[in-house]
Amino acid sequence: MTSADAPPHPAHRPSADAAPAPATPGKVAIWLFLATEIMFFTGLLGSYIVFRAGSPPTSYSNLYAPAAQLDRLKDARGVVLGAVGPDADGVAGAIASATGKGEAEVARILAAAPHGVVNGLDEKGAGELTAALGKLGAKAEAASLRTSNWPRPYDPLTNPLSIDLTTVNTFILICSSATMVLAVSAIQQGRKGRCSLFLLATLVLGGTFLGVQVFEYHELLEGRSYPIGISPTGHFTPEVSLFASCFFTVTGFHGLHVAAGVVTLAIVFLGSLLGRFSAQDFGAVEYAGLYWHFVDVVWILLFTIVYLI
Amino acid sequence: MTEADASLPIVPATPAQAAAAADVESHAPYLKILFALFLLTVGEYLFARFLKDSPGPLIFGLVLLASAKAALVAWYFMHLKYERFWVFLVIGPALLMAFILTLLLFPDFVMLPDPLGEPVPATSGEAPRPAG
Amino acid sequence: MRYWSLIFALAAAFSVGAFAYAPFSPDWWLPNTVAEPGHVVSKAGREIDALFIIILWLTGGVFVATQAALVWAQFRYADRLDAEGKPARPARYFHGSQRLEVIWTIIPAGILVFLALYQMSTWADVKFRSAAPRTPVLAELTGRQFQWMVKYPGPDGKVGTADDLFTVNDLHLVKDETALIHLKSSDVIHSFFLPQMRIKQDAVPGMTIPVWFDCDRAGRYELACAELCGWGHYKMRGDVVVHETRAEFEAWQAAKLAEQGRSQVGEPEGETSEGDRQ
Amino acid sequence: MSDAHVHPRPRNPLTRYVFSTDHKVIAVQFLFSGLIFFAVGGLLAMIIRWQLAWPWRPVPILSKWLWSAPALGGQMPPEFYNKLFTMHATIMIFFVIIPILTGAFGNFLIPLMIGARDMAFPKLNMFSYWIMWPGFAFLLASFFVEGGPSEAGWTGYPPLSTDPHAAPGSLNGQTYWLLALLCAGISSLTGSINYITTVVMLRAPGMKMFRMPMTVWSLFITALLQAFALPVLTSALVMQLLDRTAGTNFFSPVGASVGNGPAVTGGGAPLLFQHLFWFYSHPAVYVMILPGMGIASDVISTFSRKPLFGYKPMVVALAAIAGLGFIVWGHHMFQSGMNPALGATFMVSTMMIALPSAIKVFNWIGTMWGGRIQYTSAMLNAMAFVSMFIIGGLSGIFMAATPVDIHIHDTYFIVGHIHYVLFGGSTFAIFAGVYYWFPKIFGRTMNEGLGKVHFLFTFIFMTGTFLFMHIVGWHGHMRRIPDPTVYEFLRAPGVVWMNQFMTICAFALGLAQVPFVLNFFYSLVAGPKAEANPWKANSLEWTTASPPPHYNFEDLPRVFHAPYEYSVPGGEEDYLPQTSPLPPNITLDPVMA
Repeated sequence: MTSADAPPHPAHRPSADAAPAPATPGKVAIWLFLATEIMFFTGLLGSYIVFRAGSPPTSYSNLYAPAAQLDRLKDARGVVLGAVGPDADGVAGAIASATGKGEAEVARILAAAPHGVVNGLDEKGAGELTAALGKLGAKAEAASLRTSNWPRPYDPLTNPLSIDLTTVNTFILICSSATMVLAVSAIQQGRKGRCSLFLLATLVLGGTFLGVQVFEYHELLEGRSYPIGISPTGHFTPEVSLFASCFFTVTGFHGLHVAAGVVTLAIVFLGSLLGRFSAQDFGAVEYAGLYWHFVDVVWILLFTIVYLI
Repeated sequence: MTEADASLPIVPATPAQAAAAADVESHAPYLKILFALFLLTVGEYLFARFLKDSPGPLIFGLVLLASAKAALVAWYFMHLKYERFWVFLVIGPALLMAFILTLLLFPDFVMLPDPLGEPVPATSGEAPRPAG
Repeated sequence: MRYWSLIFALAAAFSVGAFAYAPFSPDWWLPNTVAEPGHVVSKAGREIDALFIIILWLTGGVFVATQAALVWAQFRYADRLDAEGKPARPARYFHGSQRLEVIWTIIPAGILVFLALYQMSTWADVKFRSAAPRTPVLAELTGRQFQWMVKYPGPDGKVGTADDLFTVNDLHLVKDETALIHLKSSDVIHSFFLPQMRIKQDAVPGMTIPVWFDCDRAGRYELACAELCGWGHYKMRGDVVVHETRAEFEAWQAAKLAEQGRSQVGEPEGETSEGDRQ
Repeated sequence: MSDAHVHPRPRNPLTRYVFSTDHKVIAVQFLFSGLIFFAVGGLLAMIIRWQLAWPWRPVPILSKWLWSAPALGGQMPPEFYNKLFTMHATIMIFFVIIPILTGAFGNFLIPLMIGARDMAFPKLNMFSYWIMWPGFAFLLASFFVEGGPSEAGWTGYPPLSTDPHAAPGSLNGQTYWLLALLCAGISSLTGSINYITTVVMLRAPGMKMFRMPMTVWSLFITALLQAFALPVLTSALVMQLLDRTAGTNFFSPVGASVGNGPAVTGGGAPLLFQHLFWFYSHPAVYVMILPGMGIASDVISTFSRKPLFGYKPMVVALAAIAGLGFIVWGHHMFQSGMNPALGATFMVSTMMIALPSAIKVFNWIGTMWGGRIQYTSAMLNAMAFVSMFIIGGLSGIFMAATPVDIHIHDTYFIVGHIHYVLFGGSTFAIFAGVYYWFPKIFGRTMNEGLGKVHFLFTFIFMTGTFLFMHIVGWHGHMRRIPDPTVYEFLRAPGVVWMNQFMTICAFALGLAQVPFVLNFFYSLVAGPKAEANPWKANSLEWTTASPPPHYNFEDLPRVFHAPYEYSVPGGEEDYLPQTSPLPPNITLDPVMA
């Protein structure tokens, strides 16, 4: 039913003598729905884009407390702890004595290795601590802790997101889009078994995508400990920074859409198993497909904007 | 049509329909598109990996690649290629308004005015912004 | 039947009458000082008032014309029955007039474009940063629930140093000198509103916005908060005192500074407590 | 008939009257819940006016059970005043005007006027009504949570709305408010998708787009406005909700803290909410007035017994208002700290939007010109719509002019403007619509005498209530303050007098609704039975019985022309239903009709 000349789906055919109808009601409605979804994601992604593009240094930094005078800290130094080495207690003691940090905070720095960041040092202090840690067998180097406007991709000190994992996940979602269109194409030719098979594949791929995202959320929220440049608490939660807020809101709402899509697909799949659809009547498969592709398109843009840029 | 003959392929009524049906039937375009999407994804990955320190080309290239991917999915998988004009009447305004909304947010959140302070000489250059 | 049109005529006449009477009563007109109800104290205020009056005349004319046409149509074309109970007059059958549509599209369009362009320069003078006076900042004004905190630079001419002078709800400036203030908010959105000087600008947390205005009459004026900011919004009122001469202003500032030094108060005194509400 | 939407009329009263998928029943449900909330919102307005006229004087009876503060001697706490106007606006906008205009009139009229048997998706239609109920529940429940209902104004600007330390109403009430609005938003969205699809797909044979009545056109364009703008508000509300509950930082600047609250990480911008909010809420203003324009057009043409003046220009003007409506939202933010250059841009687009509105007014007067005007209650209300909309439209020009807006922004001038548009405009249109279609909806006729009494007093006291808001407004009277006498310039006897005058008129305006309520309910049960076409009107809904049968039409009607062929020369009657062909000697002007 993709041809311009094809008749509308019989089940939804408007009265025969009606004014020439451009399509079926279902199709008009699903495209309208997608238009509203475009506007909804514009609200979220547009906000992200302008925040991302326009945030002055003052609006994003977790290396320092919210009220810190960032211009004065422009070239502050710190020590990046690459590996703790054999003498964890010694390392902890050295850091504590050099910075006066409490036990819990030092423990977090150690846990964040290989990206543990010791901040609050001047150039001299950083050099001394690096030397001391080197003696204890730890891997450490003094580094500039220049405030970062916004987390940069591939910068483990500011960005907790795993691009490698998500690239794979992106491709999984794209594959699910392909299987979806194959399912629609199969039912258009009346090949019901093949349609069910492709629907099942889509369902599985969509579920995998969701699973990976849940895993990613788990890692971010509590699974791992991140350096202080990402979060002062060690975990990447929505309240730690504007980036975290945007990340969780945007990917969370996309995830909700995927979840809704998976539920819809499951229902369509059941209907397909029960033989509900045929070459003449496949509206539900097609509409579910359109929604699924839309979710895929949103992810393609979101992946680029949120993860890669 | 009964359930029994529903599994048979439909006999196209017109040449146009026949061409369209042939287009839909063959899976080759879909798999080709999938392959193109794969290449683009890999391209994006590599692009982001190797250009991560030059924001200008990075953003330009990635937006281009992402738009190409999104367009491929919409054009072939969502069948925009085969759709009539009315679909563009629905999607077009939405995209236009999305663009206008984002664009009109720029003056307030991106093109920030110079920081206030005591009367600054015209060439303030790379003066650090005051905090807080 | 046709006399229903009189109700519409009366409502329109009542509206026109109220608006026409307004300039003759200081309580009904744009706010000015009581002693001198015809005088607008600030330069921007005079420009804004002039624009206001232009628009008032213009819309007033359009209002009278359209209401007159409406009432006339209502009166003249009311359905009337003849002795036999049939309509005395048939309705005219026409679908519109292309010429009229063009005329009443182009004329208002011209007027509106003119109005929009005519406003631009005043708007730019009052708000564009490029138009800000190149003078030292008079004070930094921070809105917070529910008071205006004023920070003057003090003797060293810089805000944010130890010798700053703090006042609460008390903004002082000098007659005929353009005052430049930096507007901030420390909690929610407030709005800096000087009714007599026709100045309004929201104070937004996280932003510093320059506001400038002048006043050509010494005296005391009122500063209001015009943006809802919580339960005490209605009483977030401040005084604006305009000094006759710079010397008088400096004397006031010196006295205040001395007082501040004596009481060892670096921070604004006297937070309004919950019990103070009316 | 191959129509897929014909289904047997349910016998079970529960599915017939409550969980009904019939668009007519859903319309009546929207109408009743809207009118009930109208009464609630109106009462809130009365208390607001009382406080403004006689600040801090205890309200008889109500002060005892609305706010129990014996320590204050029955005085209204100022935060309670904030809650009053917040809830008044929220209820009136999201639970009265939009549901009645789009929900009630949209549901009832769209299928009937285009000759369809029902909406395209009857079940979705039912959903769009019942999703309002969680909204009602959240809104009413917010009165009983700790801190009381929202008090951040209907605009809900952060940080006042997001920080629980900023106001008692931001403790929990604001969350309920957001959830209520989200429910109302979902209702509007599903409704508008349904309306658009119905209009596009289910028109009767011969019903071309340019043969649809103005009411359908206006509801169609309104639905488009909602479909494209509302999702942005949804995203803004969601972000505010997350700011409040999940600790996100969208709308708080770096290190923001309010009152004694702790500092948040921040990094966001309060202005962003305003942008996203007004991107919807300015088009929402048109959502509230466009259907009124459609209703007024139909009523005025019918009771002038004359074709609508410039049918196609009217449609183009509607579309122009809607299109321009998307690029004018910034005029709500001229003083908000928005980039002033952006303000200049928005001023030009805002000025331009006055143009199609002016064209519509001229066309309405042109429609009456040369007609045979019948002064029914519906017509009187429609004419009041035109008359009052002129004031509402003209006062808008003051705000569009950025320099003048500096002075009148956030004053009672704005309040006067919005009430002239929403009361003088939308509400009169609602009354006109109710008087006009009551016979069709309920099959009984309303009492004309009571209707005229209702109109007379409503019109007079509406002017008395809202006219002086302009004057106190340009005198500098800020909006949203419970006690103007704090300020010296608002303590002037003239201002106090105007405040008291407005309050007395407002009470009278409230009382003036009593004849309407009596008329409505009396006619509902005991009004004379209505004929199929009591007004001798042309559009399709009058070709079927009153009230229409379950499938609306025995046979789908065939349409020959637009519904404005009144007083066609040579005709026997002075009207020509859309189902009758035009006489052969008549040719229509292709540009105008």
